Amino acid sequence: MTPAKKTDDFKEVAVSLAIINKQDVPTFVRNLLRFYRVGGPVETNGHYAFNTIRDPAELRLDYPTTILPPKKFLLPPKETLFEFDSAHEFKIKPPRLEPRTIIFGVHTCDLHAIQLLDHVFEAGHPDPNYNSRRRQTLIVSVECLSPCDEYSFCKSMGTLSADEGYDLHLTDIGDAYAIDIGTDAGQNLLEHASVRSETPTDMQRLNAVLSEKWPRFPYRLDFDVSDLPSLLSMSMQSPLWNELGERCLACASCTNVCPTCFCFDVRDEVELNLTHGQRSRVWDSCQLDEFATVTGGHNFRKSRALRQRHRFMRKGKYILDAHHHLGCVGCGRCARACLVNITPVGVFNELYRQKEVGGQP
Amino acid sequence: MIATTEKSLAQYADTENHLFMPVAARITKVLPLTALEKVFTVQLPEGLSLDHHPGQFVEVSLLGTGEAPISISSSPSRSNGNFELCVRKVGDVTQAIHRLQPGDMLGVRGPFGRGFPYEKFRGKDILFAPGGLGLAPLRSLINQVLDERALYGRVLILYGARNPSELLFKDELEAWSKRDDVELMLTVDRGDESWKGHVGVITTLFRDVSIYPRNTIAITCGPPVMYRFVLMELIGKGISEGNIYLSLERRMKCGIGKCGHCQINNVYACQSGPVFSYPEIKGLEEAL
Amino acid sequence: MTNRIDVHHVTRVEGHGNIVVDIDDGKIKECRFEVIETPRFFEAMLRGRSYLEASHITSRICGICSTGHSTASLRATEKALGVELSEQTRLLRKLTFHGEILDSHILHVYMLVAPDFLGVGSVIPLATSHREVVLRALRMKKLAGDICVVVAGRHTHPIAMTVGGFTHFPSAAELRDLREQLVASRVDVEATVDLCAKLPWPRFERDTEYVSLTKPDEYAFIDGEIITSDGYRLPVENYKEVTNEYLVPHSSAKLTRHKRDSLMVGALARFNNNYDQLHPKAKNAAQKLGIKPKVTNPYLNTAAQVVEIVHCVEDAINIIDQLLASGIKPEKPEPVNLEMCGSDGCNGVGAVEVPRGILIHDYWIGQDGRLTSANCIIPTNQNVANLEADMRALVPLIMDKPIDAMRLDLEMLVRAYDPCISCSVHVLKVEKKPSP
Amino acid sequence: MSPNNKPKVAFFDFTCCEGCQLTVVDSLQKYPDLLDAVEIVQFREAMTEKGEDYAVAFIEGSCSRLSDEPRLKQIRERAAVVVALGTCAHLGGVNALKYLHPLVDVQRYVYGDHAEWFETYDVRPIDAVIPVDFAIPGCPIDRDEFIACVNALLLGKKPPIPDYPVCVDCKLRENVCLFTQGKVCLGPVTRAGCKAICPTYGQSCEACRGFISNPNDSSMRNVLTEHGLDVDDVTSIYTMFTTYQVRQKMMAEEAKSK
Ligand SMILES: Cc1cc2nc3c(=O)[nH]c(=O)nc-3n(C[C@H](O)[C@H](O)[C@H](O)COP(=O)(O)OP(=O)(O)OC[C@H]3O[C@@H](n4cnc5c(N)ncnc54)[C@H](O)[C@@H]3O)c2cc1C
Ligand code: SF4
Ligand code: SF4
Ligand code: SF4
Repeated sequence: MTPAKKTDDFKEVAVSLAIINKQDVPTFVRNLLRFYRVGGPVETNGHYAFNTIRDPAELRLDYPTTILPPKKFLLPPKETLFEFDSAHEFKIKPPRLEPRTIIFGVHTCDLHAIQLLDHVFEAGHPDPNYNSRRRQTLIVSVECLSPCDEYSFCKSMGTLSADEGYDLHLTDIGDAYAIDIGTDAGQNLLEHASVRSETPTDMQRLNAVLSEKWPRFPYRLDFDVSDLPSLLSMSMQSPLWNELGERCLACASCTNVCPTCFCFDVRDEVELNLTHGQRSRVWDSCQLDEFATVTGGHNFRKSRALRQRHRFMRKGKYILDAHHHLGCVGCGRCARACLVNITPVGVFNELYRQKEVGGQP
Repeated sequence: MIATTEKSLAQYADTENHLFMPVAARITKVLPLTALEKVFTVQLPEGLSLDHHPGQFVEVSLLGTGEAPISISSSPSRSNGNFELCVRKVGDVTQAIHRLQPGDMLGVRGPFGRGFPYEKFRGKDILFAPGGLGLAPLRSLINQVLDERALYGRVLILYGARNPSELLFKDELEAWSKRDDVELMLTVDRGDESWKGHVGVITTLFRDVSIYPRNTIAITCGPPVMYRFVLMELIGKGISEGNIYLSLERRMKCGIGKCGHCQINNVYACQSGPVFSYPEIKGLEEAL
Repeated sequence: MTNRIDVHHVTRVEGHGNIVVDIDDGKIKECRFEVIETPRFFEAMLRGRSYLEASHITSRICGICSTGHSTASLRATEKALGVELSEQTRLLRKLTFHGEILDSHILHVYMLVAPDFLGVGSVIPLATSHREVVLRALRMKKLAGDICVVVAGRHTHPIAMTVGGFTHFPSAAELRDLREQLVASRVDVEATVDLCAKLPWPRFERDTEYVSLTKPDEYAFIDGEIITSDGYRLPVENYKEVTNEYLVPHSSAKLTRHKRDSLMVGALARFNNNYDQLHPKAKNAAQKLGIKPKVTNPYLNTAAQVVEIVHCVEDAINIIDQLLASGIKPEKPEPVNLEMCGSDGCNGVGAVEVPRGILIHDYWIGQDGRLTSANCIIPTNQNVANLEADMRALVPLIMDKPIDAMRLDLEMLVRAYDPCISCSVHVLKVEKKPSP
Repeated sequence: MSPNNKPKVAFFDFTCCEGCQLTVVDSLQKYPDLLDAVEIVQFREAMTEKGEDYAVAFIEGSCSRLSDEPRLKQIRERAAVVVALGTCAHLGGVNALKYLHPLVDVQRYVYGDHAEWFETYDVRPIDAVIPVDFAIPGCPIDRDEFIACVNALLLGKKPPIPDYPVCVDCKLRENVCLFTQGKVCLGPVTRAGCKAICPTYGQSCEACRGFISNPNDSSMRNVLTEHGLDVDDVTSIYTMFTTYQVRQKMMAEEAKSK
């Protein structure tokens, strides 16, 4: 085992590696469960979901994809901002601290998404709730060796690999995982695992696995993703938005399953005694009617066409401008969830086609 | 918990991880203005000051009911440890605020957003064009300007409301109208028996004003439908786009650039606004 | 002495009913129980709907026995379309059925009947005066509801039950959790038996014909044959021989009679007819309550319900054990074959014992999978004539009491039947039409 | 408000299965505080006492005969707030299914020759007879939502009934969409608030809570047809609980085209 790379030492390029045999993973997880809440992909009713692991046997590192991304551990669908004991006297308590958490089995697309979220919640006014949860969280990611299904387009979005953002990163090399140790905290986790140093054979297998995987993933965008922001800025008036608006059901499935969406609503709840209660934030969606509606009924994004445009502008441009990461990581979840087949690949390629044909989209 | 030396509310929130948790402030005075609007004078707990800029807003909340962004209607020049909010009763939170009495508590977060860069306005003529409740945020700047009156050129206020009973701050309007260093013009969409003044939408007032466009700053705030028309008038008067400022309303939940509701294309109104210069939003499809 | 008792909108029963007793000079002039619920026309509404929707629509006949209606409806469809059920489906259906029987019986015993004995108008004052009793009732009711939630999604208008099986399956963990709670609830069940053993049931006897389903191997709730205490036995398809529905102008429900002028269905009938198949613990409870077949005091219908509470809790535990032993499999619902219907359509009769007695759904389904005719026979209807006969027999015995006491005795009698009036105004179609 | 400051509430039922009242009773299991927060003065299904002085009236069931109207009007006069409780009261619900057949036909079918003994007329939601302040949707209502509404009433807020579709809740529960399992669903156009309970238990949403205020109906219908439904099936699924609304809409369109 080579010494861990220090997070603050950018010069050191040597990758710190360790090897864990597959049969030792359950014990590793079991050991972690004693100190951490562990979230990871489990099979439920014929699909996969990131859930809190109770039994290491549930963990399915070979999962294709999940309906909701692992984001839910960092930005839960509903989260207490604070509690109050007496509504009238303003006795406010900060939310209870959540347990230290390890998110196990994160794919690289989702890893990129988490890096974006980290930036969003750190920029400007740092968000105390997100940040305190993030500080309590370690990430163990896994290398994807074949596409989840026909909907994913991570390769086009540049998220098929990641060289930071994880504490540990696992690559399946047959009967073992090669562990790339990303941080000291990650290194410390390995105290709970029975790992060994890599052998030349391990390295050979790792290199082979990593180089063989790329051809398995298709490019699905017809143009280079670096052109996406400029393509979108030229596409504000595209007729495509109206077409999407006619089809879109405004069911918000696309944003609800997206690993990079972070908009929220804030709601108060109080018990029947009207004194104790809480203020929470809950996921919201720009696709819903009420999202940009103010009292009196004026909706600043009234048509579904404008809302779809806003969504794709955010994904491919606005978020990049503000946070230096693309707002779409190519996971394909929204495409899978959409009943009327509105997909980022389809939309982006169509805008590109319109531009090519018309000079202007 | 709260330091004894004076600290701004914003500093307090940042250092105490209090970003989402309102600070309890006390209402010291309630002044009904119209059937729908009341002005609340609010005092922060000892040791905290608001330190706001005209044009900024606070998130006001009642626990269990919810939160609403409300402009700070008083000027920093008259803070006195207090600030004023002019609240129109339209929904859950605002109705609940209207039920409050002096002595009651109110949660406050902020101040948020970017206010008016009024230092830049010094030496210039200022034309205020508020419509309806739009006077509430502009009043903060108007009074700031009036309190340092010598630093500015002409002050023109063109104010329109739907009918005479909806005119806000009537006492102040009265006082302004009596000053000879303020040019106040009022209009209502529909008059009544007692109304002797101008009748018509706010844009009809512009016909009767002459200004020196190159030295004029124009500021407007009002209901969503108003902006386009007022802008046409202002530009028609020759005011350069860079000298036109608007305060925009959007749905808002957090006030700190996260929740996404107030986005105007790629711009968060709660961060880059609510006050914008016209060139800043001119290219934004969704702004007006 | 002229007395008229008019109880409009009898309270603490499901649905709306009036009691009208007119006594003139010591003679009964009138004595009726009026069902005044608004007619609902469910049978007519079912016409033209897909066989898959029938159970969702009919569950809306009654919020209290909606699982019962769903089950009867599914059985009618399944019999019509020749669908065979897996063992797991049978067990899950029985389990959620027990949940409903428990829910309904607990509601009836604690919230509708108990206030009479404790001299109050509702369960609400009991929340202060007898808090422990009320909390126990809520606890037991919650468990009953939870059984339905785990198996079918919810009690009122179950979701996961469909033709040929289920669309959702409980996890082993959920079942184990239920089992634990059921075992823990034995204390509450025992307390319920003890409480009821002390109640001063009014004395009143009148023999009648007790009618229920029966099965060779178990205390019948779903399927079986019709049996009567007068010794008749017939397949459910011949239900009309027993029910003989007829209409009277004062009631929007249809009344039924068999060989005698009236008959009784419900917990007491099941107890009288199927006593031998009760769980041993239930028989012990019966002993404590001082009842054994044949019970002819209608007030004791409530006591028979208590016996069934014991039976259902124990049987639910057994069912869960069987399910856990074989392991829950996410089975696809059994397929149907509409071709089978032929040009005349096909017919099926589903019969179940809901809390208040035999419930029958009788459907004709066309080849396009849509219902061409439907008939539902609801237990409360079957009991109305018997209830009126009881009232006529009871009134002379209590005629000397003050009118308020008389009224209470009569209301208690009505409540003992636990009439579910919203169900009963389903209303029947007179003849069966094969599809054109 | 009563002297002890608890609002007096009363429950009434019209044509329905009483499942919603039962759900109210069941909500006590989770929220026993309800009895401390309000004073229930009338609840026929559970109590004998009848108080006629109430501030809030919860009405369950549809209005299905002329003779119910005066009673409804009386309730409206007495109560400051009238709440339609559950689908039958809110939309007409399954009771309105009989619209699909002419009324006389329905009566004959059920009562044979004695149809005229039993009064009935076009079933309608409560707000077709009296003004309703708000509705708690659902067949049956959801107990948490019911309590949240009571809560809002106590606070003087709008009841928190969502105006977004069931899919939102369904996704948050991480259900596999029924459309990908070869089934169909009305979730995309139906008002949420039920925690997407039907899709969660493997059954299509049948729109028991009514539609959101701005549904994309034509796209929804296309999706249903693409998934193999014919026009009759689509009508069937669209009318389970909302026959009244669908019919009103049709009649309005007819009137407009004339
Ligand atoms: C920067 C800014 C300054 C404002 N200044 C004032 C002011 O000085 N005086 C005043 O009376 N009003 C002002 N408003 C409008 C005020 O915020 C809304 O009227 C208020 O949020 C309505 O909340 P409610 O709970 O009473 O209404 P409800 O209808 O119950 O609102 C529900 C929720 O919708 C959101 N919402 C609805 N309308 C608006 C809106 N216009 N802006 C933001 N969120 C909204 C809120 O989150 C609110 O909690 C301002 C708005 C903004 C954005
Ligand atoms: S926009 Fe779609 S494909 Fe892109 S990250 Fe979000 S869910 Fe994944
Ligand atoms: S199952 Fe129904 S409610 Fe759920 S996502 Fe699919 S369409 Fe929407
Ligand atoms: S999923 Fe649809 S049918 Fe089911 S309860 Fe919710 S709204 Fe009603």
